[in-house]
Amino acid sequence: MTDGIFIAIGIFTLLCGSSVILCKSPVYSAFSLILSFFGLAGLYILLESPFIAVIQVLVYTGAIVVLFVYVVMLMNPNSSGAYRNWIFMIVSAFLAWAVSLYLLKALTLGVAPAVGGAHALSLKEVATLLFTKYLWPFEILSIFLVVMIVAVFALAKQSKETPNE
Amino acid sequence: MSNFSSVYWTQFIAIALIGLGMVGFLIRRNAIVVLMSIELMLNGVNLLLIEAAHRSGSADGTMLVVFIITIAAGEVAVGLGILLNLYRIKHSSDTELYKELQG
Amino acid sequence: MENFLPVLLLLFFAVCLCIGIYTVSHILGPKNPNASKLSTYECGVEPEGSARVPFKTHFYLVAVLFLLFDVEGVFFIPWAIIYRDSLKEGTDILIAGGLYMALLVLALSYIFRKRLLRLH
Amino acid sequence: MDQFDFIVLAVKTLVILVLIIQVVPVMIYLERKIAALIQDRPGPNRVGPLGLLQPVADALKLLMKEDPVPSNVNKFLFQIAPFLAVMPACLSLAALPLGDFFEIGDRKYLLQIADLNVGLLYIFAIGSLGIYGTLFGGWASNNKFSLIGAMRSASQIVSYEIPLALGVTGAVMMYGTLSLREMVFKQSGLLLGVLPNWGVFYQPLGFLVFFVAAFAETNRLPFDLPETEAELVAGFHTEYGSMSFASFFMAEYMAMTTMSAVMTTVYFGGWQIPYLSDEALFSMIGSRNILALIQVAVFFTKVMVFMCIYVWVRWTLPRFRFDQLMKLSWGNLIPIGLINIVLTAIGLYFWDKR
Repeated sequence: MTDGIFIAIGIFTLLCGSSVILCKSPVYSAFSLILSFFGLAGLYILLESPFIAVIQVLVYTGAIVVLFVYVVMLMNPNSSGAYRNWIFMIVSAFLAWAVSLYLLKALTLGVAPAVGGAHALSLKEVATLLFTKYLWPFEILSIFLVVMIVAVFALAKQSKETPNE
Repeated sequence: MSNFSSVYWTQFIAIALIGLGMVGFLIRRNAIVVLMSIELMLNGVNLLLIEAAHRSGSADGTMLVVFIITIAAGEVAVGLGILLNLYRIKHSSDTELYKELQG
Repeated sequence: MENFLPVLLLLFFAVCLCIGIYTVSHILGPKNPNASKLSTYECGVEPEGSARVPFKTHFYLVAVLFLLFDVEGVFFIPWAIIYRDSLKEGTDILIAGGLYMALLVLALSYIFRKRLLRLH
Repeated sequence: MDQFDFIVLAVKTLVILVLIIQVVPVMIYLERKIAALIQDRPGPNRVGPLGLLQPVADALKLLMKEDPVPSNVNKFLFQIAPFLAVMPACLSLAALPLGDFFEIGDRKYLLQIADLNVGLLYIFAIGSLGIYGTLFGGWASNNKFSLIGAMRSASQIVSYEIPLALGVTGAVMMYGTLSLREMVFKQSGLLLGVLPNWGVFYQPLGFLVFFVAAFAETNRLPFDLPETEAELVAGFHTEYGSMSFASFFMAEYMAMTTMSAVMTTVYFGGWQIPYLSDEALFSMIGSRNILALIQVAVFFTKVMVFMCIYVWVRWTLPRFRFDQLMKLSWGNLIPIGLINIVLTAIGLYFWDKR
């Protein structure tokens, strides 16, 4: 039964993902991006990591795509020429196909057998690991976020100078 | 859940997402949709990591995904900031117009 | 994974609720659109100019700062979960949290000093 | 998870969803009655005895009215926006514990839809999706004023989510878990012999931050800026007709219910009666299912107390200006939330040391 749900959510995610890149107006592609992130959160739950599913919904769908929708709404883009000319389409389709094949081969080569046996990771295990083994990346990442805030302010200040707001 | 078919199915979905992101990145003219396709690719990678973490039972994959999500948040914040300044100068978000660096 | 099955059920019932509201409202509600109903409502005045608002950096800035601080806020939750347990082993969890908090306070004070958000 | 369990689960989910949806008409009635009480006028008493059928009359009126879709809006987003607001409000009920458990035959079933060990984070994640109803509603109705209303409302909701999370982090530190069910169990017993062992007595500051942020999260007065009658007509839902307008308000009331339920569960001991432990109550009554009913009743009385406080504050406090609103969140609530985390950390350090 869970395999059926798994495949259904997978197809749903792929459909929304393709409609992100195919929709002419960016608002509809932002909307389908939200739906595809929902599908991904469902997949993470099925892969027994609910913490990541909740973080994905909270940060990705609840903050990043909100920013996308803000910018799309404030910039009211004209969705005239949405796609590049057809040569780009052919080249990119071929490139994507080649890369996917390569990835699939690389991944299947390295299919490690289920070493530790798939056991559900409790929330406390994940949290303790974050603060014991991965403590320094965690602290460096918070420095990264402060740097991002400074960068955003620098960009916003620069936009204040340019005349036509 | 870690029987044979679901391992390949997750990897197929993840790689398809990365492929979709790449196609979107190359063929779209609107800069915002280009950024969205990059997010799609990042999520494909996240899915692969979670699937590996699930299969091998260790939480390292989960940690990497948490860090990727943080960096993606920072990247979008600055990326859209740059995009807005470009929009302010060019009054359009069409990537065809951003050509000054071509020399 | 088992305990997320009810969430799927709840999602199904919520979608049924929305579709129910939509169909009942469309069946029962009369449909006689006329020009005045279909134009956008501008307190009775003729709508002029495009409906799109000239760009405001303030709204964008609030959203960006929310994104960055939301991520920092979310990182507090795992720290909070294991704080009490790992306090027994020693105070390194306290130092890690303190460092993280210091950076967050640094970011907040930077926002106030920069005065870009209308916060003063 | 055999067939019978699945049926009980489905019926339980449906019953809890309908139970929480029933709070909306009750709240419509209560809101008018309390507003009338505050403004010293009788309030609705024409329709049915004591005006009790007033919400039913409202619902029927809204169902029968026409739902026009203006011409120059993009149809799809315009019609789906109200449901984007209702969906997160419904989904966030899943983690709320209404009671302990009830028994059918010899099998025990939890009195909540799902006992998630990421319960609280799940509620915040689904709660943060409420912005899309506002954003798409405002943008799709192609009207300058509703777009500005949507922008302001979204900025307000967005900038009050951070104090919401910081406020609760103090409580999570104390309980050491995210599952709401365990939080309620940890609040049983007595504190210093006289007070019930509730979270609010350990975390007064955290509760204050969460309480204020919960008001702003659901756009309730004094944070009612987006729907100010004066400047923005009706904010982002100006263009909406009958049922879609009602869906926005249903979503708002259900978000209010969820916020009140989280406040009762985290800070006021969920379904527990203050000085009466579950075992003492069970020994008095004997049957487990009646105890379950009592627990649900206690839970809903506490939620109703918070809802009445929402209405009471709405009709007494004046409205904030937009920059005062932002200053309150970024300038006051977030620093207080951080201070609360520091105090809790130090407090727990000494509390566990002795």
